[in-house]
Amino acid sequence: MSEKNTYLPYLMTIEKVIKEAPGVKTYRLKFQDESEAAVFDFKAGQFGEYSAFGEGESTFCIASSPTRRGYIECTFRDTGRVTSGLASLEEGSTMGFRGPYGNVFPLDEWKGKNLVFIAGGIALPPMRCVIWNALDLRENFKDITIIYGAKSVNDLVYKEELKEWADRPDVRMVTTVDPGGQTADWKGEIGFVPTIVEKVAPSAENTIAIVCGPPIMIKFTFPVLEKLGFSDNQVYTTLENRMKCGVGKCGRCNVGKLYICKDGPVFSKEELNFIPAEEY
Amino acid sequence: METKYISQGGLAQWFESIIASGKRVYAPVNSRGQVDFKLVKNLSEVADDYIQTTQSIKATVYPKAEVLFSYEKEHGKVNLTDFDPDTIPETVLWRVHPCDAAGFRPLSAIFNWDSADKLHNAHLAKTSVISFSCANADESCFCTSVNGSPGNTSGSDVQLTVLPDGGAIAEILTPKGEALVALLPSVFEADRGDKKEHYLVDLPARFSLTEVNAKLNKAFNSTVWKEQSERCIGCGACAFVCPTCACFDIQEDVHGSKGRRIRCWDACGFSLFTLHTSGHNPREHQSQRWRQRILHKFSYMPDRLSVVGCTGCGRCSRACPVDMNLLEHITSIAKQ
Amino acid sequence: MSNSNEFEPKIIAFVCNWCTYAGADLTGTSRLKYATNVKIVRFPCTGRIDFLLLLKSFAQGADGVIVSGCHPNDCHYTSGNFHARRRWIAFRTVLDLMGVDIRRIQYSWVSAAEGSKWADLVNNTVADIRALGPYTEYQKVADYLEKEGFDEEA
Amino acid sequence: MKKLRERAAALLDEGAVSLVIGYEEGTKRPRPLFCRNSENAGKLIFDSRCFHNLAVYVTKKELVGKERFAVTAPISTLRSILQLYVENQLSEEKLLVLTVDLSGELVEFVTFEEISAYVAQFEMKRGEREQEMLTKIEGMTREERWKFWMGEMSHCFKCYACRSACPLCYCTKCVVEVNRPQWINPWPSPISNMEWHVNRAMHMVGRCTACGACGDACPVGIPIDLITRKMMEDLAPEFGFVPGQPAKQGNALSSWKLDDREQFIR
Repeated sequence: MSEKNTYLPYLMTIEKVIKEAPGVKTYRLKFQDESEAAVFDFKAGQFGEYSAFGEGESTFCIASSPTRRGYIECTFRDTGRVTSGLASLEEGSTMGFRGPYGNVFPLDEWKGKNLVFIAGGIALPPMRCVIWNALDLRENFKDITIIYGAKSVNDLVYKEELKEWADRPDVRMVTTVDPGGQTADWKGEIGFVPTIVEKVAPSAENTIAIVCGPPIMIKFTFPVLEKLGFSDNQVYTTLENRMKCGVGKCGRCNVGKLYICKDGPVFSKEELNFIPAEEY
Repeated sequence: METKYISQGGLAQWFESIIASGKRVYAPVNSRGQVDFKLVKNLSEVADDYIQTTQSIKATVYPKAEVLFSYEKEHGKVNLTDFDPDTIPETVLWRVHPCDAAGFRPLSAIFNWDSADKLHNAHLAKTSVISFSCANADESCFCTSVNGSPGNTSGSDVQLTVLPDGGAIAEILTPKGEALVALLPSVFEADRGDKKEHYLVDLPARFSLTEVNAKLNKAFNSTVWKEQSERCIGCGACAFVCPTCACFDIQEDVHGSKGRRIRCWDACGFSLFTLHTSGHNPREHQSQRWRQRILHKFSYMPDRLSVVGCTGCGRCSRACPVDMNLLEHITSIAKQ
Repeated sequence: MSNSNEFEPKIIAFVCNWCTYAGADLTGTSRLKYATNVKIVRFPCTGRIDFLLLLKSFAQGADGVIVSGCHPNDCHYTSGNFHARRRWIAFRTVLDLMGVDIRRIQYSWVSAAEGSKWADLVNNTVADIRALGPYTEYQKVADYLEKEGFDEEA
Repeated sequence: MKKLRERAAALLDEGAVSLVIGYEEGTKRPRPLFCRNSENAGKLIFDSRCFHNLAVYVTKKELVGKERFAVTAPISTLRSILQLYVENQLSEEKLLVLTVDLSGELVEFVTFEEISAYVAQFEMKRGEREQEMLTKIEGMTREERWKFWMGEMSHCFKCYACRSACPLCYCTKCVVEVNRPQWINPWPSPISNMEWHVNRAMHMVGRCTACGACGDACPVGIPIDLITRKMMEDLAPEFGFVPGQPAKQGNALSSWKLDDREQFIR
C-alpha cells in the first residue's frame, strides 16, 4: 500500500522570523526536502496545518503569495499551546506543515475589476496572500484599495508592507485604528473598520470587496457594503473555524452542509447565505 | 455471492480453524454485566443471549486512540516515522450484528470522501466481518427505518443466519469471505434451500427516511432542537457507542525529545468541541450541538456523502444517561 | 559503585523552596554523604505541589516519590503545608482505594536546619524502595497505545 | 403526585416560577422533564424510580434563565442542592425546591435552612449494591484492588458522562481540558483514565454527596461512584464532616485544622 498518510507533515526549516506586533510573528518556511518543494503548489486563499513538534498542530492561512515561489510564510499570534510552541522556535529550527488545503480566491474571475480589500487585526495575513498575488499581476485589475484596521497602532501587522503599499501609486491604502488606539504621530484614520469602509470605500460598480476579520467585524461590515450597493456576489470573505484535520474528516468546522476546510475557507457572501451565520 | 449450509458442529470447527490461522478474533463476550467485543480464543467465550453490545465494532477500524506518526527531535532537526500498515494484524469479527457491519460504509464515507485515510483503510483491509442476522430485537432497534434490515449484508464478508437445528445459512459475500471459508471448506455444505427471511425478526419501519430528510432540510431554525435537548447533559456517550460517529481530535503524546501524534475519538456534543482560541464558540449551547448531531447524521451526510449516518442499532438510546431516545426524537420530527 | 545487576531505585523528590530545599542544600554543604538516587524538583511551597505530579512521576518511570516541606507552623506562607497535609491525607486514601502502592510515596517535614534528617530520609526511602523493587506494575500500564482499539483483558 | 402536578401548574400559571424541573415517564424509566407551562405539568411524576439527580440542571444558565424556577427533588438531589448553595452556586430567591415526603405529602422549601433541617433526618447509608461491591473491594489485597480498578479503567472511553451527570462538576472548563500543561492525556488509556478518576475524586473530597449519578451514567458500567463514596466515608471522620451534609466551615480541601491527624509523615 503506497497510499499517502494525510496526517504526515512536510518538514520545514524556519528561514526567517519577523516580529510583526506584540505576540505576532511571521515565519518564512522552506521545505527541507527539495523534491517536495519542487512539486508543491498553492493558490491564494488556501491554508495549512502547522506543527510545533511536541505541542500539536494549528491552522492558519498561507500568508505569502503563490507568485513568490520557493517558500511559504505564515503569520500567527501566540495565544494557545501550539502557537506558543511555534513562537518559541528560532530561525533554523524545524516545524511541520500540511497543506495546502481549502479553496481559493477566484482571481481569474476578477480580471478587469476594481478590488477593495478590507481587513481587521490579525486577519490581514490571509488577505496579504491575495493582495500580493493581485499586485504581482497588477495589470489584470483596475483600482486597488486596501482598508486595514487594528485595535491600536501597535497591533497593526506587516508594518513594512503597509508602508510599501501606501507608497505605491497604483494602490490606495487606508489604515485605521480603533478610537483610543492611536499614537500622537498617527496619520491614518481613527475609527472601527465598518465605519471607515462606509467613509472611504470605492463605488460598487465593477468592484469586488474582500473582507476578512474577526466574526464581529465581518458581521458589521457586510451591511455597510450592502448599503454601498455591493451585491452578494461582489463580496468575498475567508472564514476560519476550529479545525483539526484540515481535510473534511474530523467534523469540527462543519457548518450546515459545508466544511470550512473543504468548501471554504473562501466564500462569497452569496454562498454564505446558505449556511447558518450563527455557526461560524 | 454463494449460499451454503453449515451445521452446528461445522460452525465450531470453522471457528477453531479461524483461530488456528493466527488471526485475531473479536466476538461479543459477557463480562461485568455487559456484552462487548473482546479478543476470544474459544467459541464458549462468545455470548449469544443479548440484543446489542454496549459498544459498536468501530474501534477495530477506527481505534479510540491511534498513532498517526511518531517523531524524534535531535539538534533542532526532526525525524518522522510514518504509520506502518503492516503492523496491523489480520482480524476477524465474529457474531457482528448487521447494523454494526452496516456502519462500515458511512464510516468509510467520512474517512475517504475527499482524500483517502490511510489508517482507516489499512484497518479495513485487514478486517473480515462474519455477521449473524438478527432473530431478536428490542424497542430501541430501528434498522429497518434507516435502509437496513435484520438480514442486511452491507459491510459483511460472510453472513450467517442461525437455524433451529443450530446450523446456519452461510452467505459468502466477498473475496475476504471466500478466504475465510477456504480455511475449512469441508464444513460448508450445499444450500438446503432454507428461507433466510423466516428466521429474521419482524421489525416494521418506524419512520420514513425521505420524510425525515425533507423535514430536516427546513428545520434548522426550529424550536424542536431546544425542546428535545433540554435534558441532554452534554456527555459523549452517544457518540462513542455509535457505529458511525467519526469526529476526532488530534493530540500530542510527548516524552522528552520523542513524541507521537495521536488521533482519538471526540464528540460534537462536547461544549468545547468547536471553541476557538479567541473564546468565540460557534456552537455555544447544547441545543445547537444536538441539532448538529441529528442534522449531520440525517441531513448533511445523506446530502454530501450519499449515506445515512445512522444504522438503527439503538446504542445511543440505550447508553444515554438521561434517555435522549433517538428513535423517539426522530419520529417526532417526522410527525411535525 | 553498586553492582550493575542490582536494582537502583529512581526517586523523584518534590520539595518546598524554603525548608526542605534549603535543608538538602545544608546536607551538601555539611558534606554528608547520602544516596544519589534522588532527583529534586523545587516548588515554592508544598501547598503548590499538584497531586497529579506524583502519579506522573510513576508513569515516567519513578519507583518512589518523596514529598517534603516545612514543619507545621513553619510555612513561609503560613498555611501552605496545612493545606498540603489535608490533600495528602485525601490523596493517600484515594490511591489506596485504587490499589496504587502508597508505600512508594514518602512524605516528610524537613526544615532548613535539618541537613542530616534529609540524608536519613533519602537513605531510608531508597532502602525501602529497593526492598519493594521496581514499580513495573505501574510502569507497564503507563505506556499504552501499542495495543489496538479494543480492550484486551490481561 | 396529583398535588405536585397541581402545585406546579399553579406556580407556572401564577408566574411565580418560569420553569419546573421534574420527572416524566421515559422510554425505559423516568427521565428529567422541563415544564415551562402548566399543560406540561400534567406529565410530572415523582416516585422511587425517579433517581436522576436534577441538581445537575440548576446551575446551567442557558436552561434556567434569569427568572425564578422550581425543581422537584428526591433526597439525593436535595443534598446536592445544599452543597451547591454552600458553594455559592444558588440563591434562595431564584430557586424553589419541592419534594414529596415519606408520607406522600408535598413539601415546599423556601429557604435552604429548611432543606438542611429536612435532609438531616436522613442518615447516609450504603445501598445494597454499594454495600456488596464495597465489601468486596475492602476485602481485596492492594494488588487485587489495582488489578480490579485497572480492569475497570480499561473500559473507560472518556465520554465524561460521569462528569456531565454530576451536579457538582459545574466548572465550565475542566482540568482535563486544560492543555497548558496537559495534565491528563485526552485519549483513553488505563493510566490516563485512572488519573482522570483520581483527579475527579480529589476534586470531590468533602463535596460529593454520594448520589451515585456518575456511576449510573457510565455507559460502560464502571462503578466510579464507589470511588467518591468511599472517599466520603473514609474522610468524613478525618476531616470532621457529616456525609451528605455540607460543611459549615468551608470545603474539606480549602480548609484545615492545626490538629489534622496523620501517621504517615516522617
